[in-house]
Amino acid sequence: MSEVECLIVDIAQARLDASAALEFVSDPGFGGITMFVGRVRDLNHGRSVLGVSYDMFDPLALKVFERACAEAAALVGPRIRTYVAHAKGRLAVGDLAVVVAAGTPHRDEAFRACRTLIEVVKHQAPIWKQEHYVDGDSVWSEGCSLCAAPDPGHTHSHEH
Amino acid sequence: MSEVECLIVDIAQARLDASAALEFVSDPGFGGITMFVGRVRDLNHGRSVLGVSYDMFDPLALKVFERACAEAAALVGPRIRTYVAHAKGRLAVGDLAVVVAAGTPHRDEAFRACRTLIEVVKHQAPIWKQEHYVDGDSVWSEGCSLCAAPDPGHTHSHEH
Amino acid sequence: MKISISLYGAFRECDPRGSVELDVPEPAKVSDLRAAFEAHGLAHWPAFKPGLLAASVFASESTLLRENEALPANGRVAVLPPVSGG
Amino acid sequence: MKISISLYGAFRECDPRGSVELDVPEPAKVSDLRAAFEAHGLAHWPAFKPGLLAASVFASESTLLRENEALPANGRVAVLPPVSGG
Repeated sequence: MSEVECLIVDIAQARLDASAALEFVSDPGFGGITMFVGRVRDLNHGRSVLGVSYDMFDPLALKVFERACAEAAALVGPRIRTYVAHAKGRLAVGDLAVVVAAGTPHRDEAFRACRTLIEVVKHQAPIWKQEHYVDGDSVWSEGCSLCAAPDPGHTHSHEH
Repeated sequence: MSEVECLIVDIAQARLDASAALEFVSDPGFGGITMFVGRVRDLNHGRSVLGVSYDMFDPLALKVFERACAEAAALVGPRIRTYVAHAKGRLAVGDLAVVVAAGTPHRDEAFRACRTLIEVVKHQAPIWKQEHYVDGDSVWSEGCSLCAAPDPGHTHSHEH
Repeated sequence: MKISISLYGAFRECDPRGSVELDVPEPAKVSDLRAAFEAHGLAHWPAFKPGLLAASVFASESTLLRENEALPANGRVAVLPPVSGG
Repeated sequence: MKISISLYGAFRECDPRGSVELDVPEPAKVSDLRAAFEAHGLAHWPAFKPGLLAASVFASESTLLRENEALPANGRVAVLPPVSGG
């Protein structure tokens, strides 16, 4: 019953579409939809950002997105629709980098499921962010080390 | 710095607009947006629902929406944009009843702020739901009793 | 003083006009209005439920009113049953 | 056996082609490849950071690989530095 859509969107060809996410997770039996949208910020660690390049190991990234959806369903039960889309390529400030959404019968489930989606994507998906600064410098963000046998219930709570 | 938009939308004249919510809470300095959308379900407490009428005491409802936004800002700090819109009138299954959204620098703040918005709206706003069933019956939902001196930090965690 | 009470939610079933006007002796507190409203409801409205009133609060357009508060000078209040928005 | 290693994130700085091919003696485990990759990096890439490799894992297209696992039969792996998506 759990329906899932996972996408990688090459920014050279298309944009992430928050409306499509809402549409996908909607169902006549669902009263609650929670969506998270991540956008490129103009400032990070005090440095002025021009844009961000996202590099991605596509086949494994899609598998991790699907696992994120499965974890969300494991958390709240099978009556859920989930959506995960991540951009790759060079994004400008304000561009959408990631859109995740969960539709469920009630709102508490939708919030917990949506949070699970984004935490798994952030901490487990093989995606790398290179920030381009106004001063001409570019830096690959320090990230979250993957481990070879991840505990499926493990999601970090720190921000990065 | 906290920017707020609060709306009551008469369903006879317009629809709730999730894209407008995303747009409003966006800011070049914000990396995270969390949105919650509440829709009319086809089934409630096992009864088949045709539609829902929302009744609202408009002036006080808007004040409560504004207070919800202020509580969200108190929770995560002044770098936040918040949006609260609720429909009134007769809605069909699938129609959007409520849209709330919060934009903040990071995602944890956005999730906590968005959750605060919807909990305050659900438990403190003077809004009443009458469900119309397929069998012709109509019932005003049992709800959450308001109290004359609400603790601003108080939000119930139960679902209704 | 004349008090106009707007009816919301299930109280709309009591009077299709959506409001009722009651006269309460001055100085009147919210609790006085509550008693007058209950007496009126029991006397005139078959659909009136005292239990719903007990779970309801009175409010002005800007705030909820405490039981021992004076009624607003403009004579306009609303009676708010338990809420169920969202 | 010949192993083609795709480079992602900061490892792309090491070789603009985005991959490198290494020969490792069979039977080869992931840990053997890690040692060969480190030796290659130290010998050929000025931008190579052993600390980054220590925080990285190897993966096939479908799963992360444990250190004591055999290398995939198709000879294709990726080296994944700490991730920073979203």
